[in-house]
Order: sequence, then C-alpha cells, then structure tokens
Amino acid sequence: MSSSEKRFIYADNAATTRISADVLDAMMPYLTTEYGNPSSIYALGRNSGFAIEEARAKVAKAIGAKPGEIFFTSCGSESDNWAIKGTLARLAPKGKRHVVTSVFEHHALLHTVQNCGYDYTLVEVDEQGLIDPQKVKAAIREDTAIVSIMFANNEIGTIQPIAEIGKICHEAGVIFHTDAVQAIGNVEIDVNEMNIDMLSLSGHKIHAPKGVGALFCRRSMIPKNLIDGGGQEGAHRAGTENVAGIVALGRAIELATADIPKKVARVSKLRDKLIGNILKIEHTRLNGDPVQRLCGNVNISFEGVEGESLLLSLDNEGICASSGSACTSGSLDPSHVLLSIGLTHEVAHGSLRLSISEDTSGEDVDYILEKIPPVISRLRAMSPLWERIKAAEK
Amino acid sequence: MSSSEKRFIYADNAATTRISADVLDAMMPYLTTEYGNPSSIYALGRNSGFAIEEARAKVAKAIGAKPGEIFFTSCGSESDNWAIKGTLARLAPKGKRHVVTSVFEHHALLHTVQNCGYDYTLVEVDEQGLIDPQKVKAAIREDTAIVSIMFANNEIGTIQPIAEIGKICHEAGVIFHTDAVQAIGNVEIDVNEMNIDMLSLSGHKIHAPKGVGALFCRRSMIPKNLIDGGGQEGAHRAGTENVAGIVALGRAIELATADIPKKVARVSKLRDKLIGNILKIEHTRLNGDPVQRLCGNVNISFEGVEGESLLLSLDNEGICASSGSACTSGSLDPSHVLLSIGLTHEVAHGSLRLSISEDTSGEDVDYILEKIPPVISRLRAMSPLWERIKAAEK
Amino acid sequence: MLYSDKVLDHFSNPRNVGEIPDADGVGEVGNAKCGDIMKMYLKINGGVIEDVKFKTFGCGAAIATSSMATEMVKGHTIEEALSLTNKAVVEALDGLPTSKIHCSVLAEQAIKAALSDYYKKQGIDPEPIVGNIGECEACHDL
Ligand SMILES: Cc1ncc(COP(=O)(O)O)c(C=O)c1O
Ligand SMILES: Cc1ncc(COP(=O)(O)O)c(C=O)c1O
Ligand code: FES
Ligand code: FES
Repeated sequence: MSSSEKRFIYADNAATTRISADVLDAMMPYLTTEYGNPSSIYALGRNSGFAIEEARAKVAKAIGAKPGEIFFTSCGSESDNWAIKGTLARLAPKGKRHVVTSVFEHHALLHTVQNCGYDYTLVEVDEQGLIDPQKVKAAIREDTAIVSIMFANNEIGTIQPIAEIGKICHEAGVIFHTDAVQAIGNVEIDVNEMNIDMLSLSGHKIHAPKGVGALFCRRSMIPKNLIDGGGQEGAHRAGTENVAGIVALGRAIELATADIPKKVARVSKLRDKLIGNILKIEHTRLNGDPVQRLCGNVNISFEGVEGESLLLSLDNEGICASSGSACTSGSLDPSHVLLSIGLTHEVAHGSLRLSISEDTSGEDVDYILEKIPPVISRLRAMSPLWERIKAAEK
Repeated sequence: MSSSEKRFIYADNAATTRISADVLDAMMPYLTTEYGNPSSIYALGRNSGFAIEEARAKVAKAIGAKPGEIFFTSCGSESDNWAIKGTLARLAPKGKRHVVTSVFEHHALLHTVQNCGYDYTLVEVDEQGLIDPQKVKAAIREDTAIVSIMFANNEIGTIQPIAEIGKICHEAGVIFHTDAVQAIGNVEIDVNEMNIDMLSLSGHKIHAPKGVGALFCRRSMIPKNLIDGGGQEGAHRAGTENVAGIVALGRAIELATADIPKKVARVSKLRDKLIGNILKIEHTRLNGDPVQRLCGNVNISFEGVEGESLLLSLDNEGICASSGSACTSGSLDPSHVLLSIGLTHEVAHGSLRLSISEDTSGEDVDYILEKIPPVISRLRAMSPLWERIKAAEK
Repeated sequence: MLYSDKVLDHFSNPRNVGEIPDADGVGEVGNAKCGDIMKMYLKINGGVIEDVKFKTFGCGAAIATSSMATEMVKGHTIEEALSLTNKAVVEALDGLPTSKIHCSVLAEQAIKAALSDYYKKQGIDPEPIVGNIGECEACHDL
C-alpha cells in the first residue's frame, strides 16, 4: 500500500456500526410488502407477529434466556431507563428505594439514577477501570432495590466480573441489572450462569439499525411500564412495534453471537497491534485494562493534544474515531469515565478511542498506524501545552 | 371486474400504513452507506446529523411549528407518555397535579393518565363522539397541569374542535396537548392558530416506518425526560437516533401534508360511498359523526355478528380491516371508544372499521361493497344472537 | 393474534353448521355481552350421537372450537362426548392463543348443556350424569 492512497476506515464501532448486508436483507421485506401491524388479525398482520416472535427467540437464544423474557424497546437507553425507573416504581412502595451502580456507567444509566429522585450509591472503579465485587457488596443496603453494573465499558472497554457481582446480588436478595450494550457479540453471555436478572442491549452496536433495543428481564421482576398504552410486548411496552428493526436485531444478534471466540481471537490481535504501536509514541498511556478488555477497544491518551482536533485530523485521513474530550460532547467536562479512572482533565482531553470490528482488516490497522504519528506530531507542534510538557521534562 | 377475481385490499390504514416508495428511497442511504452516529464529529456522523435537522425542519413546517420545537421519539405512544408523565413530573412539585383528558383517548394516553398516580378528570363525549369544549372548561381546576384531547379518534374518526379547546386551556393558563397521530395528513394543522402547546404524532400512520414518532412542544414547556442519558434531542430524549426512521418521517410528513384538501375531497367521497351502501344492510349503524369525520374512516356495527370472525372472513376475501370487538383485543371488554358513545357490548362486538387512504381506488370500494353483504349473511346465518334478534322482531 | 392453520381452516369451513329441527337435545351457553354464544343441537339414537349441528356468535376461535367439537363427538357415544375436554379440542386444533382458551371452554360446555337437555327431555335428572355446567369463569370478571 502506498502511503499516498487515501482509505476510508471506520474505527468507531463502539459509537455505532454499519448495517450488515445480511441484516438488511432480513429486514427489507418488513419495509416493503410485509407492512402489517402485528396486532392485526389478518394474514398480513400475523406475518409481522410471527416475525417478531422469531426475532424474540433469537435474542433469547443469544444470551441463554427464554423468549418470554425478552422485551423489545427503541434503544439501549430506553432499556436502561425502563430497568431502573420501572423497578423503583415497582419496589419503592415496598420500601426498596435505593440503587447501587458504578461511577462510570453510560449516561443512560447514570443520569437515570441521578435524576430518579431516589437514593443511590456509586461504586468506584480502580485505575484499570475494574470494579471490585466486594465494593458492590459493601454498597448494598437493606433497602436496595436494584444493582446495575455495566458488562463492558463503552469508552475504555473493561469487562467486569459480572457473574461474581450477580452472585453477590443474589445472596443479598437484590435484583441485578447489567448494561450489556457493548458486550453483546464480544463476550459470551449466559444470563443464568452469570446470575443476571435484567440486561440491556441495543441493535445498532451489532450491525442492526439504530432505533431498536431490548431488555431481558426475568418474569417475576418485570418493571412498571415506562411507556403505557396498548397491549404490545405483553402489555409491558406500548407502541406499534418497529417490526423491521426487531427482525434486524434478531438476525444481527444471531450473527454476532455465532462464533464469539473466533472473533475475539482475530480482532484482539489487531487491537493489540494498534495498542502496542501507538504506545511507542512518547507521552501516551493506555486507558483501561490491557487484558479484561473488549476485543475491539483501543483507548489511548496523548498528552498535549486535544481530542476533537485529533478526530478532525484523522477524519481528514479518512479515519473515523472518537474521543473522551469535552469538546466532542458539547459539555465542559471531559469524559466521566476517564476521570473515574484517575486521569487529569488535561490527559482526558487528549484521549482517542478506536473501536474496530470483524470488518477491520490488517491493512486498515497498518493505515491507522501510519497516519497517527504525523497527526500527533503536527498537533503537538502547534500545542502550547505540549511545549510546557516538554519544558518541564528538561 | 368479475365477482370471482380475488383482490388484495388494505383498508386498515388507521392501524398502520405501507411505506411509500418515495419515503423508502429517502431513508435507504441511512440504512446503507450513511450509517454514522449523529453525535460523531467526522463527516460520516455529521451527514446523519444534517439529515436529522432537515427532517426536523420538515416536521415543524407541516404543523406550523419551529424546528426547535420538534423532538423525535420512537412512536406515538412514547410521545403521549412523555407529554403527560414528563409534564406532571415537572409541574407536580409546583402544585399542579391534575390532568384533564377524555374518556375515549387512545390507550397510550388513557392508560398513562390512569397509571400516573395523579388525579385526573375524564371528559365525556356525546353519542356522535364529539367533545363539548365547555365540558373541558368545566373540568379544568386550579391544580390542572395539562389538558390532553385527541385531535381525531382512531376508531370512529371524529375530529374535535381543537382550536376552541386550546383557547379555553390558554384562557385558564393550562398546557394543551393533543394526540394528533390520526389527524396528521388528514386535517390541516397549525399549532399556533389552533392554540396547541404539545402535539404527538407517529410515522407509521403516514407511510413512514414503524418505530418513529415525534412530540411538538413549546420551548418553555418541555417535559421532564422520559428517557434520560446522552445529549440527543437537546438532552431531552436520550438514545442514539433512529436516523433512517427520522429521515423517513420527515419525507412522509412532507408528502402527507402537501395537499390535504385534495386528499380529503377524493377520499371522503369513497368513504361516503362505503358508508351509504353498507348501511343498506339491515340492523347496522354508523359509529361516529358523519361530517366531523376523518376522510378515510368508516365504522359500522352489524348486529348479531362478532367482529373478529367478520375480520377473518374479510381476510379470506383479501380485505384487511379492524374491529372494536373484545375478541380481537384479547380482553373481555369491547372497545372503550364504542362504549363511550353509548353502544351496548353486543353492538360494539359487531363493529367493523375500514380505514382507506389515498391508495384506495374506486374499484377497491366496489370490491369491498361486493364482499361485505354475503359475509354478513353467512355469519348471521350461523349466529344464535341473530336468531334472537330476528325472533324479537316478530 | 397467532392462529394455527387448523383453526383458520375450521373457521373458514366450519363443519356441522346449522340447526336440527327435531333435535333430541339443545344447549346454549355464553353471553352476548362478552361476545360469544354457542348453541348445540344433538340427534341421539341408542346412546350414540348420530348427528350434531351448531350455531355460534363469536370469534374465530369460538367458531373453530365449535366446529372441531362437533366433529369429535359425531358418531360417538354419550359417554365419549361427556369425556370430551376443551383441552382435547384445543389440541386437535394445534393449539390456541392463551387469550382464546375461554372460547374452547364454551364448546365443551355447549355439548354438556345439550346433553343435559337431552336427559331432561327423558325425565332424567342430568346433574349426576353431566355434572354442573358452571358459569364461564372468564365472565365473572365482567
Ligand atoms: C390516536 C392514536 N394515538 C396513539 C397511537 C400510538 O401510536 P404508536 O403505535 O406509534 O405508538 C395510535 C396508533 O396506534 C393512535 O391511533
Ligand atoms: C454501554 C452503553 N449503554 C447504553 C448505550 C445507549 O444505547 P442507545 O444508543 O441504543 O440508546 C450505549 C451506546 O450509546 C452504550 O455504549
Ligand atoms: S368469542 Fe370472544 S374471544 Fe372468542
Ligand atoms: S361466556 Fe364469553 S367469556 Fe364467558
């Protein structure tokens, strides 16, 4: 490959993924001829109904659950909101009005807990971004309604000891929810073996379209409705079903979980090549645990560089990536995840997340590794912060 | 047309609609090459973001609103839930803890109000299914937070005097929300002229896909989040945006509102032909107002016939329709809408709703009119209830 | 609403629809208020159900279970008819949605009601033989 040839490399699969051709094929009939409302009794409606049930069975199978335990939603955020708000609405009258979660959950979970008007405890994470199950245990109170700990972190990719945390919750008689939006397709999940009572997932992270998600939930723990109305989803989630999206999610999760060990082996090799080579650049650090890590996640901070300008520079090279910089989020604070593992604001601002997938080739990795160093050099050359860092070294 | 030729006629457009070719074309790029996350900063993400803003402008234009007053949701039900629950969550601490709505709202509204844990008043409707604005006025209290009256009823198609009701609300200083899911594209709507503060709509009723909706809301009245999390929709509705669905909704509403008077003129003529001819069958009645009526709505009760078996029989003839029978809903009570206008359970069970659209042809109408009488005769011939009705006549 | 092909077949082509003018037993159960009435006519000869007809006001499941139930008792003895359960009818139809099971109960009861009538016409107290045909349980919710 000549260094002048510009490529397009999508390395932001943790933000969203392209819809795979196979998934698109599966959903197309439901965007064209099969437009029946699943609640309708005639054949056209029944076809949609059957398609939803088939998708439900596929989602259930992918995580070792029963079809009756799967409820479709509009996104991972809705699943998280429903699990927390609906469980509190159900259990608060019984005196359970406390939530345990971690400091570095996705905002869909964290803001929900912070805004729900109930009491909560945020468990700290260590410098690697790992959660100590004993800290969860210590946070559980008499009146704890639910514990929610994310399966894998979306920014730094750390994978938590979920089975162990679930066990602790069950010993304490508390419901255990996990946000598995980033874990699905990257970690083998069995809700029974892992002591999971509720689990959130989202289609667009696994090559299904945006706008469809699901909540797995044991039948005895179904939260109070977030969305009331008609009898859809067993009267637990109203709204005419996003049939095409649901069918797509069913097919996508089937594909994503077909051979996880093979994917992990291949992709983590590319990931480690990226990490190893990027860390050769001076004044960089890897964020997140090197081993307990999503196979596609690379998160590295470059001192003296601001994340947004880094992303724009990479975009000019055809590389799509993301950052925990405040500047990319429109808020003033950099990523709460990066701060939670002890990064200073300065260092957090200079973070880069590359999230690769099964689509990523060895050549893509080479291209990224070719483009990053000059971009960093250029930005550092114009950075007064970098000047200061270098000056301090002398 | 020979009477033996079987056709396929979709006459259930109030349940859902087929996606139009034009809308599908508009959304396809966002299911294929344009898969960027709108929150992402690189070009691929920005394209999605622009597409959403373009759709927002189209939705705003269709109802005379400003783009900043449009919030995308996953469905009409979510919009309804958000409007009510979010407004109560916002205003209850200020002492506003009462809702006024009508007895025959869609369940997305009615169940929300009934389950929200606050006080509410249900305004009655008359035998035609019309709401008297003075009754709304009488129901408003000191502590009323919000009035919600549906623009047009989904079962019997009655169109309410929305501008007048809105005026009454504003005189009383109360927020006025309307569920316009069935009205969009069938009635010209201007939120300012009609004194509407919030309005729910849904894509799949206007030839966009299932799984996308919107809430119009004045900036000073934005409800507390139903779905907390990321910064999407101005931080008022979290979740990665259903980009393809939103683009589709934008295009669909543009088409649906392009020439409403022309659609109404054409479709209501077909509607009236259906009504006039079906009413020639003995022991039938029209449900809903004959004039203040959605142009595509036909709702007729056939005594001595149960609705579900009527639908299945029509399905055998290739006609898709719906009914307010209890038997189609899985509950034991027939439609609360039909009961609210004074029908007995027996008569409500025998109701048929045909909802036609701009796709319906004169030949379709002739075919429906040819098929209904023999189906009714066959079902009545095997109905012990019909036997009784006829015996009572002698 | 997910109906099996068999349910749809029995709904579209119901077997034994109609009346028997000189029936030996007629039974009617159900309630127009909740949307279902079933009426069964039996012709009985030497303890065997020689002919059976039904009329039903109700949903697809109500019509299909009536039809199937008549097929399952026709040509069978009274004893066999009495042992027919709604479960057997549902199984013969390859299942019914849960919300529709109550309609199948009605089919079982309609046959029992017709047999009660048959015994009454003979001057025999049906209770000990047919048992008490209870109210439809679902109806109690109304
Ligand atoms: C009047 C009315 N409101 C709300 C809804 C709910 O819309 P959705 O199915 O998009 O949730 C519908 C349709 O089902 C409706 O007809
Ligand atoms: C860990 C995690 N939870 C929740 C979400 C929210 O999912 P969605 O965008 O489908 O609402 C995301 C992704 O944005 C995520 O990475
Ligand atoms: S007769 Fe009403 S559900 Fe069967
Ligand atoms: S007789 Fe209809 S539900 Fe009981």
